[in-house]
Amino acid sequence: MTTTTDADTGTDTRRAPGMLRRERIGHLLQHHGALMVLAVTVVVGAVAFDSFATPQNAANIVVSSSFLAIIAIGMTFVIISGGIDLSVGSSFVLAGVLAAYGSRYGLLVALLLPLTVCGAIGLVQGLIVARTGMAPFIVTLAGLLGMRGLMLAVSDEGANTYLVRNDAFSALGQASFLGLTVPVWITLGLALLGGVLLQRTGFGQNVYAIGGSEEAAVLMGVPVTRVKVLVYLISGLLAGLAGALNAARLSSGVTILGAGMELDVIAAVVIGGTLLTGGSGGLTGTMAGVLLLGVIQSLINQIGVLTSSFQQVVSGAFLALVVVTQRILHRAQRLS
Amino acid sequence: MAELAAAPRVWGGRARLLTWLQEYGVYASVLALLLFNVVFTPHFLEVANFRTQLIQVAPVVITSLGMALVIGTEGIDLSVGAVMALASAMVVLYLGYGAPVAIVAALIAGAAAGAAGGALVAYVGVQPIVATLALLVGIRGMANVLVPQLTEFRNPTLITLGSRSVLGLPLVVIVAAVLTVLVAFLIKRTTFGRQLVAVGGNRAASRLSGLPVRRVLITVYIISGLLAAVAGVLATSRLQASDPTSLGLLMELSAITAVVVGGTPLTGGRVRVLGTVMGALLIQLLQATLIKHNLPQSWTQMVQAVIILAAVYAARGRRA
Amino acid sequence: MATAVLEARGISKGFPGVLALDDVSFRLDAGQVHALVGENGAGKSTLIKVLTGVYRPDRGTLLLRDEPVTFDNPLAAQRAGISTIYQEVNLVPQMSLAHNLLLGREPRSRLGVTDTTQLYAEAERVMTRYGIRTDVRRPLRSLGMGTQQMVALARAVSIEARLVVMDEPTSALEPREVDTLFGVIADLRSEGISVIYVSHRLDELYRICDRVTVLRDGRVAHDGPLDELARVELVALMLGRDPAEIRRDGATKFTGEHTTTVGEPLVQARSVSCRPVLRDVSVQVRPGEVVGLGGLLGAGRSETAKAIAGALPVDAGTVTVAGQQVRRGSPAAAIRAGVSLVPEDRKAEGIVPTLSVRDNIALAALPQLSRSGVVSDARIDRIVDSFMRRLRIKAASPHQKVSELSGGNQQKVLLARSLATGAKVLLLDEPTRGIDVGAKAEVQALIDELAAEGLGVLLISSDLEELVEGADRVVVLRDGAVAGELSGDQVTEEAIMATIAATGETDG
Amino acid sequence: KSEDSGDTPAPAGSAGQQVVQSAGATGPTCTLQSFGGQRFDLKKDVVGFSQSEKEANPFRIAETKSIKDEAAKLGIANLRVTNAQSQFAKQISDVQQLIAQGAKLLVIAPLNSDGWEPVLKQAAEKKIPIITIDRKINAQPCTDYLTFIGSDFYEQGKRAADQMIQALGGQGEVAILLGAPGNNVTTDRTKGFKDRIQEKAPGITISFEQTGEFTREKGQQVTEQLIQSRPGTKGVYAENDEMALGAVTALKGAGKSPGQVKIVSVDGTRAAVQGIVDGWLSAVVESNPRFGPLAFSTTQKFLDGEGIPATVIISDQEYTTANAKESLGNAY
Ligand SMILES: Nc1ncnc2c1ncn2[C@@H]1O[C@H](COP(=O)(O)OP(=O)(O)OP(=O)(O)O)[C@@H](O)[C@H]1O
Ligand SMILES: Nc1ncnc2c1ncn2[C@@H]1O[C@H](COP(=O)(O)OP(=O)(O)OP(=O)(O)O)[C@@H](O)[C@H]1O
Ligand SMILES: [Mg+2]
Ligand SMILES: [Mg+2]
Repeated sequence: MTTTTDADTGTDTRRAPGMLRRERIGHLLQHHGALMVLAVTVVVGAVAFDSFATPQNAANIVVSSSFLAIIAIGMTFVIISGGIDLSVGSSFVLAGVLAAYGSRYGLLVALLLPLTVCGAIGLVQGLIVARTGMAPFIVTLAGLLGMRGLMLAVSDEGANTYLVRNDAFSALGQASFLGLTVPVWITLGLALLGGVLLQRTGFGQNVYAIGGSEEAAVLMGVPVTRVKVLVYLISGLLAGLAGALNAARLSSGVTILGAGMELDVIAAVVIGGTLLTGGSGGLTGTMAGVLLLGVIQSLINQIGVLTSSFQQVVSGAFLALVVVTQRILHRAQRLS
Repeated sequence: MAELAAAPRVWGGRARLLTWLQEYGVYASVLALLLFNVVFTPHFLEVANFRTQLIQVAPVVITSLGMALVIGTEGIDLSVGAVMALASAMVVLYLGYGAPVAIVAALIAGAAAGAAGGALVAYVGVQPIVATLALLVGIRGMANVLVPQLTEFRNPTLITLGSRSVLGLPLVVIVAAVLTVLVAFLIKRTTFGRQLVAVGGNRAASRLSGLPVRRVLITVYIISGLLAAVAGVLATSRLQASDPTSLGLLMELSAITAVVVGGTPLTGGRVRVLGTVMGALLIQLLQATLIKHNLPQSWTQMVQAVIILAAVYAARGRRA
Repeated sequence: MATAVLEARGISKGFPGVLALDDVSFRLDAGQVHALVGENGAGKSTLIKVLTGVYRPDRGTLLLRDEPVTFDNPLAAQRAGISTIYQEVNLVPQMSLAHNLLLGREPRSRLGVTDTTQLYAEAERVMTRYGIRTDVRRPLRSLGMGTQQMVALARAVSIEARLVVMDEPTSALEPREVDTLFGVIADLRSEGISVIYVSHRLDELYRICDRVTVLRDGRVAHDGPLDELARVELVALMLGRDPAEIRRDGATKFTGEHTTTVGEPLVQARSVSCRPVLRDVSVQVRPGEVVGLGGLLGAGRSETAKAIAGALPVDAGTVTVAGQQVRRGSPAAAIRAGVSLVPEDRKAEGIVPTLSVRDNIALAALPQLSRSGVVSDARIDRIVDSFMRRLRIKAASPHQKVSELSGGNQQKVLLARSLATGAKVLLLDEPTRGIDVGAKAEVQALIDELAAEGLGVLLISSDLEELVEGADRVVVLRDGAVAGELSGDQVTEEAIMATIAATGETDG
Repeated sequence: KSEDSGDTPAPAGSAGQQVVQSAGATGPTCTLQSFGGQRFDLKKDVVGFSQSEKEANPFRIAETKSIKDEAAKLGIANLRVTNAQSQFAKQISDVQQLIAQGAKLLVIAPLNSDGWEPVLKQAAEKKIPIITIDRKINAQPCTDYLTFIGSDFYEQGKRAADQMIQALGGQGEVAILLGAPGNNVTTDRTKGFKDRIQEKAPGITISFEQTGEFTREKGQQVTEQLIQSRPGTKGVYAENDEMALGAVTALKGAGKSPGQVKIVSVDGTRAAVQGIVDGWLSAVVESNPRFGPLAFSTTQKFLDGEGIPATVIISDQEYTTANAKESLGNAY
């Protein structure tokens, strides 16, 4: 940071430090606003309900959030690149069915089959988006339909629930280490890896560049097609992985999962401070967003007396409250 | 309509065909599907069939019109299905005061829901997809709180609304047609319509040009809520029952698909009214075809995916 | 004969409705600075985009060092040693300066991941060489247009290239930065690197270019050494007119003095502050007066205009029009009061690309052109027609998309939009940036004409000549505050520069 | 989406009380010792009930109400109720949270039969007995869970087929309005129906099967397409009452008269039974949702050391033209 005024170049630097502090705060709020809201919510929940802040409940929230989190990592890449992936819910359920089916041929097949299929579909979606210029929303909406159809086709119109009979594979979903199950550790690892990929590699910067301005990215020599394809491939692979791990956890390829999941994932990413317009955001926020959704759900369960319809009203209101709070924080910083 | 008044230009032969496809891809797709059905579907060329399709598509058309306006401003409204449910709940709740009062109450509720979403988008600056996602969850819950379970009604006025025909045309279809004309007029001929597409095309420029950007945005969401409520009332009257749990479920996806297939880009700045109607027709016809041919659900969904892709590919906007 | 670094043979490229390039041949020799000139819409940018892999030509071949090549995308051209600064600053606004500068060439640490410390250090080193000292971690969009342009330049030059293409690199630059740029170009030439240089500023061409290719309506109108060509002849070639005619008309179209009425100010900004960019700025414009706003990049000229136009949230101060205070922060209120802004960033804040020329012109005046919310097409057609004729807007038809027009014509569309509102005061932020000599003269003549009709004009321009010739009075800004005011005979380039450079407290 | 809907609230009182059809006859019984659990006080300790779908249809309303009412009647002070809103992942975490809240007994109305591994594991560690109601969990009774109380959906399908065969006289084209795809209930009710038709009535052909997703609206829409393009259809088997009632609206709209197309459905909601009275429906096979009394009495027996059966299949009623009018009060 330079604080001198360089009269010689005529470039204004005198105001830089002041604006910089505000930018930093803004950056902090935008990227860690969710983290702050999360902290407040947890504290309020702990004060209000005895059985909320127990280790077991915390573990439950973390474990059940981990699948959403894995998908949200991929979605963060897609959204930063200026796209969107509506097909993840279908990928998730399809992968679960394929993994359970594949588990009868061993651990490797149980993992590779869903990853290959979901990865391939992600790849195709990416190719269509990148090559034809069609809106990602529509391409992946078709993906959502198509993959759910495929899932029904391989499960005999949903009538057939394949069971996992492979202990090694089941362990992937159920074994725990230091009190947390394997999927949680995998999530942590992937979040870390994803963070490095996004922030500290050329590929990550290309993703930001495309989302910030695709036109500029093209002219700056970013291999736009390749990056876009990769981003959807990552999203497909991660949704597939989450589905496979979930099948391992549930020991079966449940066919009724995943409906509307894409919206939860998108909500988590956006609550985490990633802008749908692309070009900004990050994984810390996404992780906070995922946890926030889990915590809200748990709190609603704690309240207990709400009827099921009222629970929905409360979750809608909560969601609105969170995004409004974030906006206001963000704006307060900009105007101050 | 706007899309029919193409500016005089010098085109090459191949370019002309390509552009024609881009402009009218959705019409071509509808035509192709119609032809397929005429040849392969028994009992297709019957008045009753066209009546059925038109009646079923009417609520989709109406919500899609609102969605097209929202998308024209570079927004999106995920709450339309839930708003349909809310309107449905309001109708039976106020049916005691007579059908007109009940319908007005439903429309007010729809407009209010739209205003809530619009306020979040226009005044708070929340991204449309999240703002309306929160509404989608909350409003369906609210509809269910108001009317906890499917409730039948016997009000003759409301039932005739759904089943009556005027001059051989079902009333719901007439309502949809009238609303289409109104929305087309709004876009083509009114100040508001022009401002709407400008806001979608370049918000900063619109603001600097003195357009009431926020007012335009909130109005657009109110209209979308209002139209969704109309669709909800019509669907309710046709079902002869209010069913807030399942009425309008996933309508938002059908509406968005109709709009995009119809050639309105998700990036805003342009609204194609007739294209949107055609988009809705395409989806309806496609679903009807798959049902009539008794395809299993798995096939139905995969075929739908492919056809939607093909239609949007044909209708996709010119690339920069 | 030496091999050409890059050669184009018989290139044609059409867009729906226009043939942008028609059988163009072009040859660039090693170590040469080659000027590419022509009117707005002549096809310069299109030719550059064909040469650098953005567009595929419909016909014709490219030869790189006498070998035929095809570039599928800009990346391919970059790999072949062609580095480009495109006309619109094409960087990613949200990303930091450093990441923009080094995108694709990030320094890596031993672990294979980006070494951010080194990245920032390297970026700072590069930018200092170009005279820019700022925090390289700041997002690009928080920097002025000029700085952004310098980043684009630094990026292009620091890529190991044999050929650097510059499409109007100076349109957002101040004289000092132009000097820096020319220093860089001289270095490049001495290293044997060729440069293609596009500019509408003719002085610049004569300072640095060896050879010139003139395009007119998509065809090559002339090709040859630049020093053999007199300035008027060059202009004549560009415009396709007779040199004698050009000679009569002079350099700028400004007539100079206006009959300034000493009447009440039309618009008066008093002690406007808008932290952190503006402090206590006061400006007034009287009917029939052209007031210039001078200053360096980032001095706050654009902000001043935006504050007056209601487009910025103002912390303190008032704006009055004809004695009436205007509601703060509302462009609509300002327009109703008769103040209209033509913004500097045409693409981001000016045109609505999805709409036609006609709808763009009518946009701000819609309330006046409609009755009870329904627009009157007849009235719109009339007003659009009259402005298109009066401003000589070149478009296939009023229904053509505005994004398909050339820069100069887009600028005229924006002027028409402001005028259509019946504005009494025009705030023109860089109205001639990036537009050709012909169009520039037309716009300048128009400004004169409007002032003569009694409009008040606030003119912001980085082109000092334009400011001096066009303005009756110049208010000079420095660091967001008024540094001085010059009027009458005081208005000279030297005086403005002196006021900018003065370090002590100046009056005002 | 729900597999069971109707439009009138469950009547109070003991009308329509569940009756056990086969208790213990099918398998070994389970006792507190063999399960290995700890005794607990039903009245004081936490009891968790996990409902699968929103209480927005008669079946779910009656089911939740029955559990809550019976708990109140027995003085069970600590009943915690969660609702998974039709999301399976949520139901899993709901039940886990109930366990975290210290539930000593879990009553679960599962959204799906498979995929309960994580819950069963946690419950087994703490030896928490699980009673699943209305839908089975695919696991080992008395080890993974205590017992299942509910109907046999496959059987329901078979009985619906019997009714259809009778209504059509063993001849004609039949259409099936399927439930939501992927749902166990859909699967079983379809399979039972088809198996029975194949076995007993070769004259009946199933020419059409499309999902109505258990909702009235979809049932109506699909039927509209059906009767227009396949006018020869003689019978419609709807896998729940809602879709049957949607089909009725469609038939009315197409100007058909009652009985022209025979409709058989499953559930036993008030509106559907009324439909039989009005002549639109031919028969309704009941699926009884009032699980409260049976669930808690079974638990009490278990706590008292008695042996309880691995599955408690309740005997569902049937509503036909013969008994519809009198039995209207039993419908929920
Ligand atoms: N993407 C496009 N679509 C349609 N027409 C285009 C497109 N790009 C350029 N044109 C047209 O091609 C012609 C040449 O444009 P080009 O941008 O090359 O001009 P230029 O010489 O660079 O002008 P300027 O000095 O204003 O930058 C113009 O008539 C312009 O309207
Ligand atoms: N969006 C923004 N956020 C933060 N700072 C900004 C923003 N826009 C402009 N600035 C800063 O405000 C200062 C004034 O900019 P302004 O655009 O008014 O300068 P100017 O005198 O018009 O110069 P230019 O020739 O670049 O238009 C500059 O330092 C610029 O970096
Ligand atoms: Mg150009
Ligand atoms: Mg400026």
